[in-house]
Amino acid sequence: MDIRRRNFLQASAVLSFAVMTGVLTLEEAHAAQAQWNKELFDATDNEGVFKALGAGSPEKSDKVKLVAPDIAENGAVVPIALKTDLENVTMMAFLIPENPNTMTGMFNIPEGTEPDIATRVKMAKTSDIFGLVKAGDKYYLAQKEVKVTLGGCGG
Amino acid sequence: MATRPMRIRAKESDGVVDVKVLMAHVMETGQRKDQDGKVVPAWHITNVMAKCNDKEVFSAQWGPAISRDPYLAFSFKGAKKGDKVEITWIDTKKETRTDTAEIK
Amino acid sequence: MLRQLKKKLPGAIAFLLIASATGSGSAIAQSADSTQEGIDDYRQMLSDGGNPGDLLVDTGKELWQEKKGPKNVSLQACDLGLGPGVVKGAYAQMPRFFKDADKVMDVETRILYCMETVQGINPKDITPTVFSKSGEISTDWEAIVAYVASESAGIAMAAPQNHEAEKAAYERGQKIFFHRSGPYDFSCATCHGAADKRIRLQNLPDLLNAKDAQQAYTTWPGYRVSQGVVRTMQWRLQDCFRQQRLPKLKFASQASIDLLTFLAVKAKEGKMAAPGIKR
Amino acid sequence: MKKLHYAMVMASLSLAGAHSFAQPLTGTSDQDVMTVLKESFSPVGDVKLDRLEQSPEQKACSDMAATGQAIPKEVMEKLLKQAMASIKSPADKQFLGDWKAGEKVAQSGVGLQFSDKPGVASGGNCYACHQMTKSEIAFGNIGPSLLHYGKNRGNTAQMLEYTWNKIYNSHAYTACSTMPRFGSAGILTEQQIKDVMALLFDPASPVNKE
Repeated sequence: MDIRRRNFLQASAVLSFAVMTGVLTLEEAHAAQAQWNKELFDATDNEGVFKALGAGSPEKSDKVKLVAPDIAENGAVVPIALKTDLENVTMMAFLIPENPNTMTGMFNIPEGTEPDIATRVKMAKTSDIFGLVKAGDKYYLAQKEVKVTLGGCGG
Repeated sequence: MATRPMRIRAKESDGVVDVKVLMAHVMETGQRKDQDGKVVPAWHITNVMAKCNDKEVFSAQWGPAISRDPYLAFSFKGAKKGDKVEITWIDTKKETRTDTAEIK
Repeated sequence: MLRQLKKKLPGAIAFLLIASATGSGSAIAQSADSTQEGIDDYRQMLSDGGNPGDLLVDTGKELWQEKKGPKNVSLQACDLGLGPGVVKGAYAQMPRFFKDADKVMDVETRILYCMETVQGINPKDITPTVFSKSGEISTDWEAIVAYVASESAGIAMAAPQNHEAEKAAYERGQKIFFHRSGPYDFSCATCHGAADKRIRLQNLPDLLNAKDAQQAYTTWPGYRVSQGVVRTMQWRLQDCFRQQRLPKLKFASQASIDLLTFLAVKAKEGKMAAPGIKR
Repeated sequence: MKKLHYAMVMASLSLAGAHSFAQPLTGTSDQDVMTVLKESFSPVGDVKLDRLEQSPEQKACSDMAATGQAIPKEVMEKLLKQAMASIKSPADKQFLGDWKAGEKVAQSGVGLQFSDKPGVASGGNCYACHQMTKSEIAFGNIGPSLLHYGKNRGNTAQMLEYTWNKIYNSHAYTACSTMPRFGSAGILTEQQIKDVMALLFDPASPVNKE
């Protein structure tokens, strides 16, 4: 049996177990997906993202710390993190305007969750990454350039 | 149907639970062409949800620019060692997967 | 200053900040050193987050235990050199001479042999699909090898040089390592025979130096970030020869076994740390 | 080792066996190694098994690297002379082409691999081993830095010819150089070499301007 088939069986098993114990329903997953903001992910520049979020023009803040390497050995995997001292944070996001779609991912921060997240993103080329934070009803930005280099033997 | 188990590490210290997750997913962008020059359709995780003690502690919406085999780290308060963190994802093909880890 | 920063900051973000602090501010032209620092920081961030290759190890373990082939048995009866069913530590003691096959075998050649002899599967049905192609997910083969290698994690490399055939494999492997041919005049040693060399930004391990050889050998199989899959040593050799402008190295071929014997012996005493994480 | 070699050839004639060598395999002569290599590779398209065979120079260089023993002086001189004799100056005596085309050649690492589309133009892959401009930070260090090459050396007839020769067949100056013989081995065309020359010498090229 190949990996795909076997893991499907396994996944079904996990799911039915989860549904049985009432911790998760497929409906919940689908309901969450229904919230996926297409306009937001279709945006091709920061302005488009701000518009889709109703974010106005976010101000730059040194309280927002965007952490990314100066140089990425491979644009397919760029580790990034975002953290802030601001209060009442409800949302954090990473924007890369030079990518085909500017919005990479939006992270909701419920009460009790720290405004401190990390992930890995793809970058089409050397460019700026923006970290966006919603605190209260205002939006704040941080910015950093990441150089994407060519690697390997060349062919 | 290619779902493989996630790796979830959840550690509590001083009342804060640090969660690190690795998920197995191709996260196809919809921009790449295969060897015959045909565009490979987009196929990526759109939503991630995390629960602990029946409370949502984290959620995210993702586009195709999150890296293949995604990594995610976040932290939250209000749980103790031995509690369970559940992570669920759903992708553009409506495949979904849930895995659970005990807080250590 | 950087150290202080690190102390003050909690959790995942601390070491990440070091990277941004080293180069934040003006866009001065990068010197070779600061480029190298930047790359080192990038790699550190990657390895802290966790290696997606680990995800494949669990799958490989299931596959190892799965009943398969005409004989409908699992690979658990496979003898990797330490007795049937013993996986722990086996990778670190290969390639080695196997009496049943009357031949020196590296891990992958041996697993192929087990699939043939234990499970009754024709190797010709396996070899064309061992390596994942561009854009695909890792294959069953890559998962199995990742699992077997992971079972030697922390164990020191000790590929034996006792049998005459093991010594001969090493000798031939050494000659193959230095064999210059093809339109580019490349040998393995062209890129891997001198200290502190880089191609583009990739450090090239000097495989004649014990420390470099250990570091390189013990981190394969490795998750290739650029390809999103786990690659094995047989793949590594085949792809090196491709870029040497030579023909295609056959999977589990004698030359691959000879070269792997040479490299494994050079990596003696290095502690296995596979799957590693690679560019 | 002759006996063993014979056994291996006989074994390789058998169709069925997955392992075509007489076992256990204990031969280690150069001939044994060549037999092993030929058995272990398969041709793909234009990339045939003859690429595994060595020229006398390749053999001498391999032996030197493996044993650490220097090549005898008279052999060395012969190698240098042969390499020099293989070099062809540009037919029109013009050494310099277009630096922008040269930059593309310097960046590209494809060509002559079995994975390349047949007929694809080979690159020079200069950045794999050399620093050339300030803007390209992804450069290797197998060869020396060529930053400000023309600016530092000037473009005298002598310097142009030396550089041409070096690219065409670096072995004319350094026997067993690791740098491919871009002209003599037919990797780059005459025009491509001119373009790379322009990248190195043109005052407007980023090699000299940055």
